[in-house]
Amino acid sequence: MEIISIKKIYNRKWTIGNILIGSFLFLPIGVLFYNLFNSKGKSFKYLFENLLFDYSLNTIYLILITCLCSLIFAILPAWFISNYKFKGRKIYDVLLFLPLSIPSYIMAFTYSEILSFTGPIQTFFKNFSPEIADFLNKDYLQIEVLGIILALALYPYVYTSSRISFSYIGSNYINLSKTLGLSSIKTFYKVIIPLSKPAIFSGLFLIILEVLNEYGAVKYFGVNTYTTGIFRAWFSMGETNTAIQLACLLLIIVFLIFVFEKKSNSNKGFYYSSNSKIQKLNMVVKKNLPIIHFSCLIPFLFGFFFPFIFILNNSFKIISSIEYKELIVLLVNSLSVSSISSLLIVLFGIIFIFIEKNSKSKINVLITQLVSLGYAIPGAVIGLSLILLFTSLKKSFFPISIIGSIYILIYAYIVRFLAVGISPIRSSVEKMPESYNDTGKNLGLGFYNLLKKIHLPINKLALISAFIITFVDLLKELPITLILRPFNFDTLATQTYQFAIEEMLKESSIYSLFIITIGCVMLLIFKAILNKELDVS
Amino acid sequence: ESKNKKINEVNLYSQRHYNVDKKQYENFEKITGIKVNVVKANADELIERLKNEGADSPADLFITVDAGKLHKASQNGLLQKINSNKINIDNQLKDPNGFWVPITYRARIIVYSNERVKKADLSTYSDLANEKWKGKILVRSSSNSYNQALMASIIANDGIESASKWSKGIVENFARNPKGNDRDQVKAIASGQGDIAIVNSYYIGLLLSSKNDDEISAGKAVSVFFPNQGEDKRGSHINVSGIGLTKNSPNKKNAIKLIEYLTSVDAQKIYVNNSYEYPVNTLVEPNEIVKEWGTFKKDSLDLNLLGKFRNEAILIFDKTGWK
Amino acid sequence: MYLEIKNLVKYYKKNIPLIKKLNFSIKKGEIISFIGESGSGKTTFLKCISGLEKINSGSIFLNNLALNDENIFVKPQNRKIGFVFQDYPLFPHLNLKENILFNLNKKYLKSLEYMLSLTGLSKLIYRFPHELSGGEQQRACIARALIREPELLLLDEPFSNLDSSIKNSIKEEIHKIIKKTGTTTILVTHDIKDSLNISDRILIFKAGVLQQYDNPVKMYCEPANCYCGKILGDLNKIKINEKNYYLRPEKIKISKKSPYQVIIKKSYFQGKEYKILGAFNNEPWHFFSKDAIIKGEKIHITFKKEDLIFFDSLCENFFT
Amino acid sequence: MYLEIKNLVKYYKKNIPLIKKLNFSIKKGEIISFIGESGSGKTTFLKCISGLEKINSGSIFLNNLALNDENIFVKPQNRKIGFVFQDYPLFPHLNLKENILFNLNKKYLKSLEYMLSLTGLSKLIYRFPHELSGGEQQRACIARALIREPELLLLDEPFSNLDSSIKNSIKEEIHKIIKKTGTTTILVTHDIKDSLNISDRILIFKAGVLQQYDNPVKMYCEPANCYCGKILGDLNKIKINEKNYYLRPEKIKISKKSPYQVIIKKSYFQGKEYKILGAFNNEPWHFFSKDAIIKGEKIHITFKKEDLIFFDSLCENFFT
Ligand SMILES: Nc1ncnc2c1ncn2[C@@H]1O[C@H](COP(=O)(O)OP(=O)(O)OP(=O)(O)O)[C@@H](O)[C@H]1O
Ligand SMILES: Nc1ncnc2c1ncn2[C@@H]1O[C@H](COP(=O)(O)OP(=O)(O)OP(=O)(O)O)[C@@H](O)[C@H]1O
Ligand SMILES: [Mg+2]
Ligand SMILES: [Mg+2]
Repeated sequence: MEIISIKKIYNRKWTIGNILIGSFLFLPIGVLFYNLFNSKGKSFKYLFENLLFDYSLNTIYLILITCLCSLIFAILPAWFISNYKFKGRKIYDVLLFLPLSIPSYIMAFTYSEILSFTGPIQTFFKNFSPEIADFLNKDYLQIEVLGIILALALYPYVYTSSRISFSYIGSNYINLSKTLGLSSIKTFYKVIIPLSKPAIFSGLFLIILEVLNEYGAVKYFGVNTYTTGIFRAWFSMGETNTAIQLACLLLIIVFLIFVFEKKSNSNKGFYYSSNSKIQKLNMVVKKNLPIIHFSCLIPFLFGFFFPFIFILNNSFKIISSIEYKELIVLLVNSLSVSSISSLLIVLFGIIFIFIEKNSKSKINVLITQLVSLGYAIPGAVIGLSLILLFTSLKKSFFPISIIGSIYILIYAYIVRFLAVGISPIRSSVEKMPESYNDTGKNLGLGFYNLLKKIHLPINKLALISAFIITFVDLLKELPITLILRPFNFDTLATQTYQFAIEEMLKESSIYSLFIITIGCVMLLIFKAILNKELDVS
Repeated sequence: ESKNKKINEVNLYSQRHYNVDKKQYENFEKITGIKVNVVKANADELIERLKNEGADSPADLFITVDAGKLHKASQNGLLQKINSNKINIDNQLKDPNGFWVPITYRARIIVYSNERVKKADLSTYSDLANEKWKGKILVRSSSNSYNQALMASIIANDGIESASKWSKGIVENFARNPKGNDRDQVKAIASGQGDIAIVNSYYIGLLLSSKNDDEISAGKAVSVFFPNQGEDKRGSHINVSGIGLTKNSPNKKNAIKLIEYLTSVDAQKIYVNNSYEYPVNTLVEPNEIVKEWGTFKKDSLDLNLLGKFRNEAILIFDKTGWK
Repeated sequence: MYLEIKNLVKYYKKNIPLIKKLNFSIKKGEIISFIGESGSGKTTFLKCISGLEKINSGSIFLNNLALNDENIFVKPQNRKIGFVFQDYPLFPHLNLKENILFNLNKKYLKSLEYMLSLTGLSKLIYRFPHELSGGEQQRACIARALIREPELLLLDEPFSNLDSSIKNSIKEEIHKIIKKTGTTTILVTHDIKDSLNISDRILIFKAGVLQQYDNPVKMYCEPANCYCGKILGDLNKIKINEKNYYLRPEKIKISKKSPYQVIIKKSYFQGKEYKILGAFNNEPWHFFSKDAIIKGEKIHITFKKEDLIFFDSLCENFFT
Repeated sequence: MYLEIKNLVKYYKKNIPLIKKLNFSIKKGEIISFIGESGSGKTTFLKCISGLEKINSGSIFLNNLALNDENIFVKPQNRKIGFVFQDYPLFPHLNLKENILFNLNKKYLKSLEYMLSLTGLSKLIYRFPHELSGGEQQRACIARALIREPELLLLDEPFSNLDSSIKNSIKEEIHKIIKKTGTTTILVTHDIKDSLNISDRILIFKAGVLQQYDNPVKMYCEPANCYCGKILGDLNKIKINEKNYYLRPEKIKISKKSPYQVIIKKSYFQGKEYKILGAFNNEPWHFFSKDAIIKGEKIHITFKKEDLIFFDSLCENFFT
């Protein structure tokens, strides 16, 4: 009997390891909940009664606008590019991806500048046609405008997911609907859209989280969202506990939405992807070409090209006053922190997914889900919870300098962005047949070799994708860095933001330009990988 | 701690992140050889961090752009009194309790459209609640600390009730919902969306010294008005950027040296000419652009009260619908 | 004629015609099997008939109305043709009933009950596709096609994705359903055994050309060329007077003595009998025997002259 | 005995045993077919033997060494067992040669050439899996297993994913390869026709219990129970003296006159002959005829008493 019990522990060593790492990463979230039950925020009731309803309505309205516009910007081009053969198709496919490299707050500041009374558009018309200038002279700091701008920055999430889904659905279902008497348009909304719903939602979900986490742009536009409420409680009223309570409430709501959506999909068992091959492209009828180009160009031009040109132009204007030494320091800071954190995230991702896949215990699935929750928490709140965590631990465990050290910053990054890195790894591993594992074992591989010789090489592309996606996200990261960074530590993002928030858009432009350029390069690599995967499978 | 002493340095938690600050620190290092380390973040985040770090905090100095936050820090026991006789500043601006030292100050002023508003119609902050300004007033949102400080000063001077009334009046006179920053309010006047804005003084200086012609013309489209100037009035609302010495400062000597430097004539000149704020050192004159607006009477309120009445200010904002 | 295909030509890449001048016709109520190798263009042909692909030349008439010729192209949604596809039977987001009623004209609603009982699906109507077995999904597809009372039913390899254990019963059932409704049907397959029992006529298609189009028995006994003959069953080759003749295995009898000697290579047990592989003049020969025969043994066989099949030189392989 | 399975019990959920007390053994060099329905636990059984699953009780001996019993569990990587999986997984990031040599002990390297020529893959060694056909992938998996000279080879439905057109030739080839290397093999399938020709012995598995384990001929002629009998071919039921007897179709002869009369339901053309479906005392009966018989006709048949198969009451269905 003794032998068996030792064996049992031995057999569970992976699960036990997983629980340890999982709880390490879950700690900050745990701290939040601990404080939630451990305290009473005085202002919670006040906020709840006076502002929260208003803030929530604003939030929902903003999310709705952003999602709706994202859908418009993303779905049509994704559909055309997945299904039709036309000149420029491949280039569009790449270009439509690029807005992801522009941080949403930069997009918002840039557009408010472009549209403002002193911006290039109105100035132009003031000289040439005062009537048009008068017509354009409007207050653009509106929630609707903000929604559109955020959509321009975020629509690529939906574009990617629906693009993949559309090309997997294939012509099969389309042919089927035709023979059942459906016209093309009817086919689109009665068959294609319902079938792509899970994929589209997964993209929308990311957008929702980003909007919830948005602070800079929202504040500038005078739109009070739920996150504003959290910050109001925390900063203006000085009620940390209330802030935590609000954050937890948000977390729970997000989690419920997520679970609900997952459930409703699993009931219907969407299995088309395994069932059909990549479809062949259709030729385009000439008269439809303008529509296709229009729908592909608009999101790219407004989501990337115009802001990019504006920022580029600003950079040229201040090119003489750039301090290159400082720029290099910022560059090194940004690149090193982002790449180290992304590497660690990928590493943790591999561990979680590999153990989840190889152990039969359901605990491991739960762990992965719990540590993925971090993405739903606003970055500043994660920063706060880490400060709480380490100040209460430090006396017994850590040296003083641990807070405000690069380690904590990276730790916080990992906690928040793990979910971003895990999801491409998971989807790749899930596509892998069960029998690879069994074959490996049968051919004499142990646990480590299984990972090294089979899982890692086969999922190589997914690992690179995971790295790139988190890297680009981290490059743009702001709130966590602001709160937790060490002395004299600036990144491209913080520097951009500091100037932008002080209404010095020009001075900020060179830093945003670097963020965008690096992001673009990475995204181009990512796109190349994605296309490769689409073609092979 | 011993390690910190070996290296000749001073650690700052600062809310200020202008280029001019960097210049100051570099100068300071050149003069004294003391290295200045900075963490820049929101004042409340920094206070949170100081609170949690407690005795182990590496920070020596805490810099904010709002006296209210300095008050909050000292209320939380995070600051210690500053003793130095080398600090030469305007007495009216000093912290009565001696916990912090101002390094610049500015007024929250009224700007008005040259075309549509007559200067003679303007008088006080309270007057802005008058019906005659219906649909004409521009101001940023209530989550901004400048507005919170202004409201706190009104509460401190006139009491909660009249502050509420005032707020309600202002809200009814809004030209649009509060949004954007101070510069945007000026631009909105230039573009005709409203006639009067409440802004910080130095933003006008920044606009007028801009490299963008349109910003300059926006700045020129408005004039500056200092409210509450009459004999019987209390003066325009001002606020300071200030610096506090942390309770457990590990490099106290260096920290005091930095405070002394920042209030010195040389440093004050740099502030004045780069950020268009008013100097706290009586020996220094404001920048030319700022000087043109003339001198004005400052509200003599104890600036710590701005922190004390902050929560009340927020409640009034919420109640009266100032978003 | 009910369905008429005239000079149908179809290619995806110019100069590489997949279907070269196809001509044939179907009578009302007939079940036709369309047999060809993988990649020979069977699915393409069905797509042409249903309008999912345009033909390059020729014409298609259904019930004396042109569906597609030089000037006319009737859109797929306007042709009354039911199409059951190879590998993607049902919409995953709809349950069985919703799938069957998908975009259905109200006038057909009344026959839902009958269709469900015919296909034996009455009890499953609220299940989603992933909760149905392969055969049930298959039947649902057929119900969905038949409820629209199509003038023509196209079945594209309806059995290829089925487990062999349920394949037979499904085959039976589908045949029964089609016969009961009297629907004119084209069944595409690459497996002749699937279609031998079911179809009224079989069309063998190879290299873009119709090879033979006849009823199963005629086809087995009088194949148009060697290719058709071999598709329907083993053929043993024998040279007589410098000419190649062919013989079906079941026509060969084992006898005590005869001029023909075979060396046994292997006996395959097949339940009711053994299938024997032997070598006759170095040609592999198949025939049947009640008992196993030991490897290496030499035995004598006989056959009747009239059972020999002869192809003239044009028919030694297949038509091109 | 080479492989011995004793009292093997395996369940995933407690109280629902998938395999209940399985006992059987294999001699060295034998090829065994393991036949069972889908979901009956065939793959699970192979996983137990190879060590990918632990057994819940009982024991497995290979070559007189215990692989798994109450105290011992030899890890899969330490058993010398080759396993070819259902969906023949070649690693997509390795080419064919690298796949075969994957994690291979150097001492086996010398037989690479032989293995490649045996499986006919010599020319394809630098291709990647997606550049290989299904059959080639299948053979590569077998080569990968055989080159390690396994003491036991497990084949999990190696033919189920193959196109029926190439299935037969693959089946032949694999049989040849296994026989040539003399490898002891368990072949899992749910299709008895696949295994009738290939295997030395057949094991029929149903409801967690071994139903019959014997050579193919014995099995066909003397099935242990009705279930086994029906799996191997049609059985016609006849009641004599209140007892149920069964009869294989090929034992039935059509005659001019006899006490037994059948009403014809349908004739299926099968090439060499017709399979006739008739009704005898309301039981569906199958038998063969050279010619088609018209539906509704009444004909007489005879059979020999000694061909009747009788199951006692325990064997009327299957063992549980
Ligand atoms: N849309 C298309 N564009 C170009 N080539 C095509 C297209 N559709 C099919 N083909 C090619 O035409 C040939 C015939 O395809 P088709 O699907 O008609 O064959 P099939 O006889 O149905 O084969 P299977 O038995 O495998 O289903 C194939 O070589 C295929 O690659
Ligand atoms: N790891 C597992 N955990 C729980 N149940 C399992 C597991 N693996 C298989 N099963 C279940 O055990 C049963 C037998 O599965 P198994 O794969 O052994 O069947 P099989 O006979 O190989 O079927 P098939 O012919 O479809 O391959 C199935 O009901 C299956 O769902
Ligand atoms: Mg096909
Ligand atoms: Mg199996």
